[in-house]
Amino acid sequence: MKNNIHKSMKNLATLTLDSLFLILVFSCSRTASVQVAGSTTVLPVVSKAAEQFRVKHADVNIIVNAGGSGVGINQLAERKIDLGMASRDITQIELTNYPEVDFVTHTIGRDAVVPVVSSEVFDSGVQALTLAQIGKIYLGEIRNWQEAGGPEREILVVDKEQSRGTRHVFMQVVLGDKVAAAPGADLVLGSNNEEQTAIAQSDAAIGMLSNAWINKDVRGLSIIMPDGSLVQPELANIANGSFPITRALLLISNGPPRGDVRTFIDFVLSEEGQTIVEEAGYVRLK
Amino acid sequence: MSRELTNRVFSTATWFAAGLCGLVLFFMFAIITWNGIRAINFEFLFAASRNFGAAGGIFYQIIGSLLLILFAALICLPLALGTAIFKSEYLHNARVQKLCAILVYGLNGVPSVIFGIFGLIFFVNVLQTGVSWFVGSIILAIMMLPTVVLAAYHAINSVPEIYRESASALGLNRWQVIVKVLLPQATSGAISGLFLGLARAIGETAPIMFIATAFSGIDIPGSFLDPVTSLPTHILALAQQAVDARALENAWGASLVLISLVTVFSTLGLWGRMKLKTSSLR
Amino acid sequence: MTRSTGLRIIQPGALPEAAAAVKVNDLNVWFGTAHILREIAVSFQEYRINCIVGPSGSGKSTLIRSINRMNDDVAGYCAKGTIHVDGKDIMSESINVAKLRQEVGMVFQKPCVFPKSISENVLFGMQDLKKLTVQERLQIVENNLKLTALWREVSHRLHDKAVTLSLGQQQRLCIARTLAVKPKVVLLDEPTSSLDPVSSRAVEELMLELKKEYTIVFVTHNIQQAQRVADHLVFMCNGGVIEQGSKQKLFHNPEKELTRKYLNEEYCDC
Amino acid sequence: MSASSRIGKGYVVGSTFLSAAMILVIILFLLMNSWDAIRQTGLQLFTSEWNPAQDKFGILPMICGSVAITAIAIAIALPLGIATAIFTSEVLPAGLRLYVKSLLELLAGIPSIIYGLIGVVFLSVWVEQAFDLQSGRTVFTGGLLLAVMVLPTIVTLSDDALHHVPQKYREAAKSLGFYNYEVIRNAVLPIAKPDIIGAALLGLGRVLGETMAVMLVVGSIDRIPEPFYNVFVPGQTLTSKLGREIAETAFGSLHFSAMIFMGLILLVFVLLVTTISLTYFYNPEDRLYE
Repeated sequence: MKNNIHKSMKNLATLTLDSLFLILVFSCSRTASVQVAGSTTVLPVVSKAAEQFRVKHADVNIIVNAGGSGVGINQLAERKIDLGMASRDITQIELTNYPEVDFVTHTIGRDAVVPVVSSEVFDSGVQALTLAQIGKIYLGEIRNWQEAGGPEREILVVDKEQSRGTRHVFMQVVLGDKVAAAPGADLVLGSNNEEQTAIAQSDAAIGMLSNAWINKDVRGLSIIMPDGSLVQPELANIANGSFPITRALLLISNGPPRGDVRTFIDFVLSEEGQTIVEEAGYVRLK
Repeated sequence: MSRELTNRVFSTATWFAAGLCGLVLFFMFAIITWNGIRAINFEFLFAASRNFGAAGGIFYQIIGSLLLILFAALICLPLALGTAIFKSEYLHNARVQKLCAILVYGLNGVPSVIFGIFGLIFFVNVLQTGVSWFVGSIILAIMMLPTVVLAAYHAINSVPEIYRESASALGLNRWQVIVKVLLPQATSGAISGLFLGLARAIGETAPIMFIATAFSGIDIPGSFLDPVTSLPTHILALAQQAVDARALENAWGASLVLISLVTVFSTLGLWGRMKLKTSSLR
Repeated sequence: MTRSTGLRIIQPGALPEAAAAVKVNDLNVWFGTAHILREIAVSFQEYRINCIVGPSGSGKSTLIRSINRMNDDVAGYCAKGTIHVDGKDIMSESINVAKLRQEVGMVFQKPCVFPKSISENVLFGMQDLKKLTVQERLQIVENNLKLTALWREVSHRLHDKAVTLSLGQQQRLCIARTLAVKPKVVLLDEPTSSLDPVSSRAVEELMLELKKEYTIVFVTHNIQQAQRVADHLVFMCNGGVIEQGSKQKLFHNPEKELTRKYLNEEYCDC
Repeated sequence: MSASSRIGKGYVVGSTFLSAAMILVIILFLLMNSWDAIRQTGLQLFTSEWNPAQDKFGILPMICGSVAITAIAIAIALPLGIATAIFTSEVLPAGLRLYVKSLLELLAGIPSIIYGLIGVVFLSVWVEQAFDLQSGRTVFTGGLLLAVMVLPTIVTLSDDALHHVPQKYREAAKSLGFYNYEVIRNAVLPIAKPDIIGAALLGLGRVLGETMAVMLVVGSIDRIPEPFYNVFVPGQTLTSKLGREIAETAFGSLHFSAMIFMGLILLVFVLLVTTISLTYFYNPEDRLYE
């Protein structure tokens, strides 16, 4: 019994030493790494780009994390990461919070934030709204689809976490303030996927989603412009700038990018990288 | 008659409650197994995650999770053994003992998200470690400390006084008695507690999501200061961020793998505990 | 029915045979594969102290626990045969076990008081307590405590926790609790074995008093005790009844050699 | 004293000190980092409007949400759990009990993120359909999910509590002519009561502190429901707010400080509950797990 325990303790000790040794070995042959974090809208692009990038540059690790645009900007400013992902511009508050940081933005693609509704709403006739109507929905002034030409059903208003880039862009256009409060909101969700799931599960929801997340359960609305014309959420309209709620997808570095960071940004901007942007459902740079 | 009826009703109620409980819990397992088993194959277990979690597997997530808890165990074990020995061999003041118990077991009740926040403040922000798997291990070690201390303490307490006395009578000093007589017993107890602690630690998301893990781009960490990928955070990321339906399928697969790991550890722990109980009865 | 005088002296009573209150016929009991009771046929007489003696492991406890079906919930229990209490076969499926146990009360080897006050313990088994006034309840407590000769000792502290009593007092409290339910038969399973001699004597005297109103079945392995209190004696060994009859018969001219040896506390194979 | 003895004593004293100090260090750090919010925002922290952009940090909606969810979870899990524990301890044959117990302990170990996944994919949809709601992400859904989650813990602990009641009490009660339910109600439950309360409090602490599962199903809107007892609307808990927002806030900002203050409030709640259960009701020396 005692012998056994001694043996097992010895084994444990050996195991410890072995693993420590293993770590040391790894530390010696340490690969360079670029840490990226931020917007979930940009995440799929960067994550896939990082995978393909490693095929060519096996010695560089691109470590990708999500969190939202706010996280990307804050963590970059606190020097926890090398590259931030953002789907909105840097706010004035962020700029004044970090006066010593030199934010350099790199546009890697364009995207539209589309007001989306559950397919049930779309099918029953609500296929286009004015920006004013959407604003009223988020302010809680329109509470039933009937008031927007739809079925007699209460609207489930899906909002996003305040620091999300999608929300900044959307609120800027719809309510004129990036961080506008939305007293009409019923749910506050985070990532695009979470919101997509919630809208698909409901039969009366409205939300804001990046163009890439629109599918048969979650339908994008057309915008009725002040002149009465209808703009559909299509890639062409986003590319030529006629869709009103668009934004740039950004990578942000602290100062001009150097070394591996530079190589990676160049890769995303290359033909290969831009193909990934397009495959992810966004609009490539010309 | 009405007493008899009440008895009947009561008995039916307990059956019903137990049945409902069993059904719910069975359903949980069924959902996870049914959804998970479809994703699992050789490639899933032994390939890296690709295409934003929609393709490939979860090999490095498994490795990352195991790495996290391996080092958590290595940090936790000596600390827990020392605490348990001090508690049973040196600490005789009842009031101090109670205070010590409240402090250590109070740790057991601390919500896991608080550990994450503490790690975020202390390590990531104050010590400027950045997001690092080793910090995650330290936090998980703190989290499971009470479980392991308690197990080791029990094991030491089950050593009959006569062993201690006869060892002392042979001229061994106090520390030698501890090393020769108590430590072996305490270690086996602590290890069974350790497995139970690990079973909990491996499934935790909140303590490590801010401080120790990344979504992708890392296979085996190059140093103590790198992040890792882990199973629970991978499941969270897939559930929250993935566009592809296949990614959700992979999230179920990862869940099944995670539960299997949890089951392995808790079975080892329960088995060890039972063995210890019977051996101390003898 | 003859009565002794008010003097409470322990006197070998020479009571005539009485009607059988409990009749066991052809009883076999198994626990799993172990055959614990074999072909038991005994009868216990009304208003007498029926004493079961025998070495430990002879099946005494199993036998009396069968009379109020306390074994029912023991894992692996299986029984065949009949037991009649007051003419009813209590082994039958249709019997209401809870009601049976109200008629056949039981006191265990170790006193078991509930973590409540003394008076609450006495009233613990009462079913229709809610219908009674406080006065009536107190009356019941008093009556039963007097019956068990506890009243004088505890009347001033009825609301104290029962665990503060001595073990002997606790055991008498348990008996009072059993009597409060008004059973016809009282089963006592070695009630004095965990008590000191003085408390044991008190319980013995109590039994002598109780047999005026109750049928008592009393298990003991203390032969002197049996000699002091028993009217009717059953000697068991190895799961079977070796001999039964009046105390005089078994102590003075037993039929079986084994009985003689055991009751004279000589070495025997039991 | 030999050198090994000295080193040895130093080691055990050191590790005990470290283990015991850990919780104090955690509290200290939370306090230090929430100090800004306490000083600058003061009692405004206990209002109901949360808007970091305007420096409004009212955490009342989160506290209400946490309380509501905990109440729902315990209201469902406790009766069900105790009834099930009565079944496993008093009805189930002893041989089977061990297997059931082991299974329950395994179930208690299912990671919360998996509960979250099930909550999003199945439970919230069912709640939405069953109660004909706008959205299935509600306070009620969170409570229900947590009830399921904490059920194994409550069952095993209550089962232990019942099982520790010595057999003699059951026999004594039975011999007085009690029916099974009367035996349990009058004899077993009163004796097991302190331990069962301990189990409930431990479960309560668990529910209060649970993050991942709640975060995914609760709806995460910082608003006190109207009327406040309406649980079929989305809400927010302290933990879900922390899980969603802590990483987004800049270290050192007032926003961060207010978030940490929420963590502190949560910790104080939970510690209060666990300390009460440890000190007065539940003897932790009896169990190794949970």
